[in-house]
Amino acid sequence: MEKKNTPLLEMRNIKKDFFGNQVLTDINITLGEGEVLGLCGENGAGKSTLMKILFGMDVIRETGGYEGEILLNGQPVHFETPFDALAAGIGMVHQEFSLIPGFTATENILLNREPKKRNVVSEVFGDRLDTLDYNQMTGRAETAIEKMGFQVDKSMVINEMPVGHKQFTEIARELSKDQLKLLILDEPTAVLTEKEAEALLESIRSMSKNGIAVIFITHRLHEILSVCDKVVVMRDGFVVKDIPAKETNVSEISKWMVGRNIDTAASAGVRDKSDGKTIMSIRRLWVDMPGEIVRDVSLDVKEGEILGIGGLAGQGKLGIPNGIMGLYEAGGTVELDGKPIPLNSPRKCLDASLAFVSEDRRGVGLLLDETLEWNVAFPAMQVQDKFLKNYLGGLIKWRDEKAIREITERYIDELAIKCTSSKQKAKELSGGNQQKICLAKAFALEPKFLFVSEPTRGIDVGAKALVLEALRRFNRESGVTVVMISSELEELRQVCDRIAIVSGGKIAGIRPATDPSEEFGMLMVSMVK
Amino acid sequence: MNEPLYKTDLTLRDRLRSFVNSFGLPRLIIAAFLLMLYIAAPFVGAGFWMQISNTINRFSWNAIMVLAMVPMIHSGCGLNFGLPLGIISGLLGATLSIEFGFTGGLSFLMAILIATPIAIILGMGYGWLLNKIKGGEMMIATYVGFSSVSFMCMMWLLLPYHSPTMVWGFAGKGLRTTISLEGFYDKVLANFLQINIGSLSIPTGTLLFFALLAFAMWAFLHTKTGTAMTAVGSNPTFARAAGVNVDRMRLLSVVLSTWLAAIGILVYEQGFGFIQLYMAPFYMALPAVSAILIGGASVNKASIANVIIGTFLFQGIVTMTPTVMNNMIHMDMSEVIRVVASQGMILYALTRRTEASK
Amino acid sequence: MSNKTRRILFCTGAVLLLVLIAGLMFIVGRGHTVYLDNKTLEYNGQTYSAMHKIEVVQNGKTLTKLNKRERGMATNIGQNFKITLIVTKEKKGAEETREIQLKLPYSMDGIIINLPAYLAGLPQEAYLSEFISAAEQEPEPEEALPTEDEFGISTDMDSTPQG
Amino acid sequence: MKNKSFGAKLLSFVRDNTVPIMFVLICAFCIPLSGFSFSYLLNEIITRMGRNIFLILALLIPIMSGMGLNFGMTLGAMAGEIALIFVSDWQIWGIPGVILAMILSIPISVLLGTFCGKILNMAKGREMITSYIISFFMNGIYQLIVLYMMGSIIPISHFSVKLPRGYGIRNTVSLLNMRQCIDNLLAIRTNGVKIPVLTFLIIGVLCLFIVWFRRTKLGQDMRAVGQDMNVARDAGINVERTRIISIVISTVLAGFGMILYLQNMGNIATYSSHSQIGMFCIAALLVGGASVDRASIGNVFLGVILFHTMFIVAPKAGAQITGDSMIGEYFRVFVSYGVITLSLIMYETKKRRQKSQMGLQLQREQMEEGAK
Repeated sequence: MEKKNTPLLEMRNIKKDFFGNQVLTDINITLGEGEVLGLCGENGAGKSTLMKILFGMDVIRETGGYEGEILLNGQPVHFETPFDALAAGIGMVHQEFSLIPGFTATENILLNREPKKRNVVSEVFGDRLDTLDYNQMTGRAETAIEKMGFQVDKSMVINEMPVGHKQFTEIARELSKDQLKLLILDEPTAVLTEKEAEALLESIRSMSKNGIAVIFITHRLHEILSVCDKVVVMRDGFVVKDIPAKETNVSEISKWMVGRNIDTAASAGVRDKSDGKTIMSIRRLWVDMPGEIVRDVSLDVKEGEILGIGGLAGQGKLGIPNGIMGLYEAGGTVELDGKPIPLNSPRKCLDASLAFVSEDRRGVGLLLDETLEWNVAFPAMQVQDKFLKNYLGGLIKWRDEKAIREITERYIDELAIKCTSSKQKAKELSGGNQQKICLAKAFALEPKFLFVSEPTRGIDVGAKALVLEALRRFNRESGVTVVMISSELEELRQVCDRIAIVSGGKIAGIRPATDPSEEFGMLMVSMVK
Repeated sequence: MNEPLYKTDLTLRDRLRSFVNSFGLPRLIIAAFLLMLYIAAPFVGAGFWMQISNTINRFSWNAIMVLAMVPMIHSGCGLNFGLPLGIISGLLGATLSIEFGFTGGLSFLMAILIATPIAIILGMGYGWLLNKIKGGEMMIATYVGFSSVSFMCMMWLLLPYHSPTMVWGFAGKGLRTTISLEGFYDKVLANFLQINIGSLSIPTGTLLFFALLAFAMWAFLHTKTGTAMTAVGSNPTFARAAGVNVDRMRLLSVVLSTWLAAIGILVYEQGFGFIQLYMAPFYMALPAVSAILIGGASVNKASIANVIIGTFLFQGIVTMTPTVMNNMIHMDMSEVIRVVASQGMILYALTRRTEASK
Repeated sequence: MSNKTRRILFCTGAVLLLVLIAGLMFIVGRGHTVYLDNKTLEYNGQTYSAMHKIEVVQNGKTLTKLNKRERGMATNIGQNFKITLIVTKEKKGAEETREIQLKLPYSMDGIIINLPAYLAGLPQEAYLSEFISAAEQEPEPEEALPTEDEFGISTDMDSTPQG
Repeated sequence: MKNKSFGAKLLSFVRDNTVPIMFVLICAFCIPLSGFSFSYLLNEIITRMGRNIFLILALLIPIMSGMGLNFGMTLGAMAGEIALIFVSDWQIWGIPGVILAMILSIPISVLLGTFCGKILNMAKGREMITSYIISFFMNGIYQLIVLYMMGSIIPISHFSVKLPRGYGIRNTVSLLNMRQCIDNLLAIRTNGVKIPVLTFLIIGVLCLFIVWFRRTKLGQDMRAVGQDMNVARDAGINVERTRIISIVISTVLAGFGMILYLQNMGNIATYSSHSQIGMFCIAALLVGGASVDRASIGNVFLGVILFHTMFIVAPKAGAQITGDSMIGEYFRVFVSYGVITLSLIMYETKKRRQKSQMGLQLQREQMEEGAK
């Protein structure tokens, strides 16, 4: 079903930056009617930003729009809102479900597009008082479900559906739109069972036969190969490869995904501590962190090393530190220095000289409305009774403002934190400086063992280098064992001694940081769920 | 991501606007209104010093109940609409102290001593409940207050009180709706070191007592535990990640608030001269809530200064409006103004975005 | 767009209909208290003496029986006042049934109708006069305003309208 | 398996209907103690049903659109009262008076409802406490209008309505001339029980309206907004406007309900009639088994019957037990507040109970895997 003359969709020289941070550069994609395009790339490669541009999402407009041109059937288009995109025949199924929990599948499929019947009252008060035409609703839902080719009970309430069926309901909703010409599926198989995923691929094939083009984003590369006409691989905001699916294979794709043009060698200072003392041993850990579920992880951390944990988003790498530190419900056993650490109790972890810099800076890491002093000193004060003056034989533990200011100013100097004073509110700092405050907070605890989660997320290049350098120095000078979790493999390779890759909630493998990127790339997609 | 803003090149108008925004328009209106009342007072013949001493008096009665709002705001439990629960503990303390035959200043001390364990027990139950329903505190607090007041209405009738000063004369049982404190602790604090200059009279003792509690609260907020409590209110997840037991901090704040409410009502009674039972505590939370909000607090931030300013402004309006307005336009619109101002203030605070900024 | 104009048309139509009904109710629903006097009246030098007894019947129900110098009361919604009088002119005289129907002036709340004058067929200004309530003239002692507690919020739970 | 599921069913039935079952027990206990005759009780309950159901039905629509219990229905009650004050000032009597008052209340209700809806949109997530405070705030404005502006700025002249001082409305305004005019029309009286047929017909029409309304586009939108605002917004539904409309409808209905209520009572307590009406209606609805996010017409009827039975018998029963009639009075007030408290607590705990289920599932999965 390929028409060579005018492609359905053409994206030309798309560029996008977020506040000077270039995330997309010169993206060119063409897609014919009924074609299936597989889009893959690491997290942060720019896939979702590209799709957001195509779908006219508000964030794009709010952050200054984009450059370049989008042509639909040869006509240039510019979508201000998702509704414009919908009207032009583009549908999108997001990763998060967008369904009304108490409605039936039919009601959800036709949400806000219900067929209506006029009546006396609606003549006076407007068409919102038209009654719904339930017969026609059922009919249209049925047609859409048939078109999809996977049977979903149309009268079942979403709440009671298995997850996979919810996903299919979303797809049916897009299919019920008559004008639909292009469907974007953002990791639709992540929540499906194997059987359902197979059914989804089948229904993609049938859509394509009906002339609907599909952009299919997934980390399961074999799916791409089995269903797509062509594959587009993105990395760091560039399209690195645009190739017919028939001409490639899984290992090639994963290499393109992680490989860098200039393969930055792993840091010179990689140390082999494999015969060192095991400081932390994790056995059969499970963590219920929504979106980052960990299943049955066992891992040993050697004293004094920097261990990296990498992997694709949603595969569970973030769940490991959050579970051990007691922020999310977890089970299994964790031992530090041979002593077991009780799970689900942040206090016990901190008492055992563990510290954690959370990836959720604003939600978990900082007291945004309080001063830097409070932010830096608070955990150390609460856990180790530092920065306190004792009166009446320890009965009254008075805050020692002077000591707090001193320590804060020390870290402001050491980490080169840009601020007006140590009394400034944390919310007034920039992202990079906030991150440094989070580090300072952990350093002030003087831990034996430090978890750092996504330390460079959302901060600019200069700040990134400073933060990583601070971490490395902290490890080298104080001999503290560091476990660093990051989505950016190159960053891990720069700083870490060993890197563990998490995939599908499990450890897919541990390699020295000196191994080539492709090795890690294969591990990342190996057990994707 | 934004570098800190340096507000140097702003025009006067911008500055004014940002000042109004940070201070809150309703608050500004209320303060201006009160100022106007004070300016107008001498012209319409209402004695200025009389008004001032009235305001100070009422300030001294009410300030502790407003202070009771502080701990729960700090720990993120929101405005304590459940204040009546604490008030009930105070009322139980007061009536039991009289029932046991204490008189004079001792009865006040005993009332506090008896009310304390009751307030702690009720506060713990209340706090436990609020920990179960995080996020919906304010509405449930309101109704916990209402239910407890109406439950105590039955209890005042049923509990075996016998003191003839308190029970209905003809039935010999069941407490009266108002009980005079003459001979008990009527004005025990107010009369201590009272200053009288002309028509200005200052209840030094009561003010000192409030200052003592306010200082204790201020000091508490500077201790390790107080710091933890503030952090819990500011960002509970942060506090949890820093090893603070969030639920225990919240519980402690509720107990503190309940206890302060109990003490607050006792101080109120000693100034007012009567114990009011039955439905009297029903709406007592609302004036305290609006007072602290008028003073500049928000649903999750409050300081001792907010308490003092707020109580003063609120009580100023309460005492000034009837006399001044009456003299000015010959209409007693004071209730209306009071209701609109105080409820309007609460409404304003509720519609502000109050989650910790993200 | 025609859809929109159509809607506006229907909308104004509905509002007009409501206003119309309201106007109609305003006229139809106006209530009057009619005081019926059986009293002797002097008019233009002539005396119209009171009847011995008048029985007033409204909607088939006997409202009152008026002896000499007595006053009865009837209420009426709307301006069409229709009653039946059973008149006994003199003691032991014959009963005479008279249906009377008269227009009440819209602006009057209370209306006094002198029956002997009416029955004698006098003009309206003779038999009809406005009733001025005593209560309206002498101001009552100031009513207690809603009771307020110390804080300006009514706590009168006991006066809940449920009871 | 089957008999076990019956037991489980019974348990879940009891758990879902704690409040109504509790009330049935209270009533069953109090009715014999009160010593009221059956026909007296029946008559009272039917009267109160006619009086209250319309008002309570006004609460259903905001619940449907996820705004919780509309404590702001007081605003509608105020609108109804203001309309009735005008109607009595103009001396419009009987059924025309009721109809005129209803028409008159519509613009006032719409105005107040829009105000309330706008404020509630600014306070998403804490609609209930906000609507509760709005009712207090508007009570202040109401007093300002009724006590100071009516007669001085707003023309009010009739002596039976106006205070003798020249402005302001009397503490009670008599509605003697329209008292029970609707209830009495077509009424059926048997064995000392009066059934106000017309009132019930009106209520029936409203019930039909609500059922019909649920099947309209607007009703569907409201249900969608009520369940997930963000999804509804993504689907192109104007969430804010839908929420405002839902409050406006509720306010208008509350205004009508208040007029029906007052025509039954026969007088307006100008400054207090509305103040507790919201609380009693909400309590009655909750007693009928409704919750903050789910309520049906059936809940309304059951609630009115149970709640008012308790209300009627409690004082007498209380007096029987303790010898003090006030106990029963206080008891019913306590129960009203207690029921609302309990329902709010159950609603909030249910919201967070669903958590931590996932953790258990993971643990189970891992154990199963380990066993393999």
